[in-house]
Amino acid sequence: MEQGKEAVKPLSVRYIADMPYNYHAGYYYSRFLRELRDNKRIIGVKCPKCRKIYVPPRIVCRDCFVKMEEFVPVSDKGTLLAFTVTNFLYTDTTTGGPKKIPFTAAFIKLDGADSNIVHCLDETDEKKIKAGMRLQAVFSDNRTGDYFHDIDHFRIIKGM
Amino acid sequence: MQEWVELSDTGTLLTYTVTRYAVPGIQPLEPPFALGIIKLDGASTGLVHLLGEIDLNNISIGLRVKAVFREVREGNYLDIKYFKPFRG
Amino acid sequence: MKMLVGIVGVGQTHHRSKNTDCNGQELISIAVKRALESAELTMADIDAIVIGNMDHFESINYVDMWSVDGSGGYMKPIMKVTTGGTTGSAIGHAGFYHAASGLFDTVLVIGWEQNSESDTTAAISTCFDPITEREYSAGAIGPLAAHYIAYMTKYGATEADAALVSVRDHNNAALYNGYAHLRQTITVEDVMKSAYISYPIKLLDICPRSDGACAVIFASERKAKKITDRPAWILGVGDCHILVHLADGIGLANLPSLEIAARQAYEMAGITDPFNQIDVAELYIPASTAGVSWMEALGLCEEGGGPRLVRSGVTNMGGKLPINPSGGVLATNPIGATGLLRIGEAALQVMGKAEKKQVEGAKVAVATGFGGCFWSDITVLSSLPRLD
Amino acid sequence: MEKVGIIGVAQTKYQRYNPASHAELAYEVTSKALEDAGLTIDDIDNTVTVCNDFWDGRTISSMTITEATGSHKSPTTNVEGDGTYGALMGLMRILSGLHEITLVVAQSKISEGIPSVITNAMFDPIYERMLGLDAINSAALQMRSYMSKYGVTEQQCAKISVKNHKNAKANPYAHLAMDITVDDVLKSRVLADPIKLLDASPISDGACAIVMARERTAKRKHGKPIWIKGVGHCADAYHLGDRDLAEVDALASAAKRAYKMAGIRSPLKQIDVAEVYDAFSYMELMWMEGLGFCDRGKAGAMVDSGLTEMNGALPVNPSGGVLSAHAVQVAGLARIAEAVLQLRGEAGGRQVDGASTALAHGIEGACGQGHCVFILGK
Repeated sequence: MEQGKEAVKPLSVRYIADMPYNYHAGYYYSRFLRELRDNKRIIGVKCPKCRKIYVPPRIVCRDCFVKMEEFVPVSDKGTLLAFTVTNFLYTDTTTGGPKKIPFTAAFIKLDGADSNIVHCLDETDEKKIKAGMRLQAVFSDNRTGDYFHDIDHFRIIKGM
Repeated sequence: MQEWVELSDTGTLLTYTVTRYAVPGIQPLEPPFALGIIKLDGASTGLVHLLGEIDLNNISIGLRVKAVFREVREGNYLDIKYFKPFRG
Repeated sequence: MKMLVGIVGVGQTHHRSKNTDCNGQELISIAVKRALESAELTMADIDAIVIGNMDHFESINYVDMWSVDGSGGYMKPIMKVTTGGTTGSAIGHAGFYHAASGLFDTVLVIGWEQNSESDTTAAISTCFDPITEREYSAGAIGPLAAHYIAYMTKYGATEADAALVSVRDHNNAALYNGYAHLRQTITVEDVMKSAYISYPIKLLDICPRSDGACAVIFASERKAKKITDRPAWILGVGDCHILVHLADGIGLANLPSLEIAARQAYEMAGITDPFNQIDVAELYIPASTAGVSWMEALGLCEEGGGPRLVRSGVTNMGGKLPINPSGGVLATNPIGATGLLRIGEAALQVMGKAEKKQVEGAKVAVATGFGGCFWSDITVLSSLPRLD
Repeated sequence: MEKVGIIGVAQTKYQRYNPASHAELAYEVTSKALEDAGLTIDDIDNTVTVCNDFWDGRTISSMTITEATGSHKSPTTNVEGDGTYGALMGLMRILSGLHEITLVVAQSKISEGIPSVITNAMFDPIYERMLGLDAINSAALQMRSYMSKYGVTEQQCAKISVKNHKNAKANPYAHLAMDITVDDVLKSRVLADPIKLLDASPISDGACAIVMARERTAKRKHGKPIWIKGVGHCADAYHLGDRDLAEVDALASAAKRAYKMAGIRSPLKQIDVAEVYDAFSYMELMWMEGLGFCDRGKAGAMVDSGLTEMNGALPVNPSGGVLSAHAVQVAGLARIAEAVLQLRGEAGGRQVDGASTALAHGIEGACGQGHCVFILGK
């Protein structure tokens, strides 16, 4: 008999570490978040070469690899590209607590933007959701300027 | 390797330091606290562990130390509470 | 100018949902030992090591350093490569580059994960942009689900098409792969009846998370020929890590990164007609839906042809182009090892050592990796040093 | 080994806190390195990023800078380790014959996380981690062990800090440039004895990028390519107790490999300038021994002789070294970038006259468990 395996019940050691980070939004996201908080406005940034508008704004155009500096407003309405209704328990990494489910993640192309965003819908019945639906951003009453939840959610525009 | 051998609970201090800054969450004791590498009698390698019952300003390499076990043991590395100086 | 590199040894652990018998270092050492044995080598023959995993799944920083006791890396050159889900394929490629550079003759590549040690969905969610995307991502499953919605909307694929992929892969694992984590046979009905976890993805559509390790030994042409008379030659590598923002990967319906990576690797390998030239594929299919919607990116069917390909049965064992004889990711998913397992399994096929999984006469195999923000890696392997 | 040249380098200024995001830092050095090389992103046929999920606080942290480094446009990989390892990966990709020009980018925003918590995670979760070990107190164990074995003094270690902070005054990228005395170091606050505040490197936000190319391409694209002559890397045992912390065998092994490749038999004579990873003052002394610039235990005496000062026979860390700017993961790549500037004769006030062979060094893990050594030449 292998001596090393002699009736040893394996143990485990618990490690719980609080590993806090203070993410720096940087210049582009800071401007984006400020506009959401102060003016309920969604802004993007325009590539000086190909004129594509990116939301959220970022430093470099991924196609042209040039620095972008022209900030432009885009619409708070958009089109649903794809979605999923999530129904399994998982940890909300923003709070560390459990995520409230069901939860609908929505991938949205805002009018006037050339890139997409991900946010959530207030509808969780998948039968009532279809790609291509028109959506409207609903801003939070209490806007804090951190994260994307100064937009509380998107709602489906009825009758379209 | 499959041959298990029992070692002494006594050993010799190879190196040490006294941590004098606080990092919330990861430190087992309030600073200042002492850490050392101990070569147990009969072992070929050293163990890093806490040093206790010791004058923090009077630690020296070569010091003879002995393991102090916790009363209530949980199956982890801190079942050895610390190593303390001893004569012999 | 280009150096030929071959795989000469493959080893893996038995994969499980929760491995409590040994710690990570010991798990790694099992895979390493099996890889060395399969190549009839010893640790002394290894010139360099590449290792990879996902840091936050075990919460060990500097895994290259930590792993030395299990990898045999003491006083050897060792390097860590990590690119998310593509880690396994990226370390495979890094092992290839080590040997192809001429700096090292025999290179040991190790992928591993003890997922059960952490909350992996939370850990993976932290890959998304902390400010604008993380809160809405729902781990890796949400984006895959949304991606298939876009594909179904555009091409008329169905949930039942995805179920066919799930049945194929689960049943291959159950019948042919003794190392696989999930080993029960299932039916389309089982899949369709399983609960939605992230619409349209159901419980039996999605990969598990596994504890396990894989080790693969790469060698330069000269060394490889000395070690074995039938190495698995690496004929092509490609990778494309295309995006940063998750949202930009959705709504594309197809997988451009895989198309680009495949183009690179096929060109390097001389593959012009993938469907007819490739004998077997080990694909990183994290959800059965991807087994439908990503086939066109590999050039295996026309645009929107995924459902037709899967329904025809050609990708089943015994078909013209079997996919995932090992059962693939749907059956076994130790994340940092998953992509390397694809390379290892593909290598075993062309080396003729795949045992019960063996596709008769397989000469050319492809292996893929997927991860990050809809990123892809691909490797083309063959028993032949070149395709004519 | 086929010749591969470094044709572009760029660094940000290192500082305690830089409000730019990871991507914004990465774009700054990427665009500057391309400019330095006289190239555009379309000339780059593959990239290597250097990102660590712990330091970046994000799983798959390389994703953060994919577009900012242009690495979505060509084959890419991410090395998680010191920047020197990233450069080695870049070199191998060219030597494979598959790629012509590699861009290597490392960035770090240490100000976002808590370094002691992050470095605590490099210790074994079952044994040492719960003892509260981190980069500082583990280094203190090593410093004590080294001093005790070889009779090296705290004063000799302090001299490294004085020299490097002074050298940093001529480096516009440095984070901590200052005139201090040995006494200032000795009297500075004790962190974990014998390590005092001024024996330790600061933590810095910053980024560095280099561009390397195969010989033919390097000559065509750039007037002053700096050639990679040799490289070696090696890892020691993991548990601190398994190592003789006063010894530098892994570094000696890495150096031996690099020297053999570069044809260096007498490092002190053949190398004109060295940039080494001095995360703590004593480390520079130990690394001198591992690199074969002196016998084991003799680095203290070598420093007393002034040999490693700017006007000595072997200036070490003319840039001010890691003691003057420590962006983790970036720091080793920055050593390469500084060595390149020296060999080009473009190091400004920190130029070592007539430098024609340089050494750059990076470390990995606790107490220099792993090392990577590059030899560069004109």
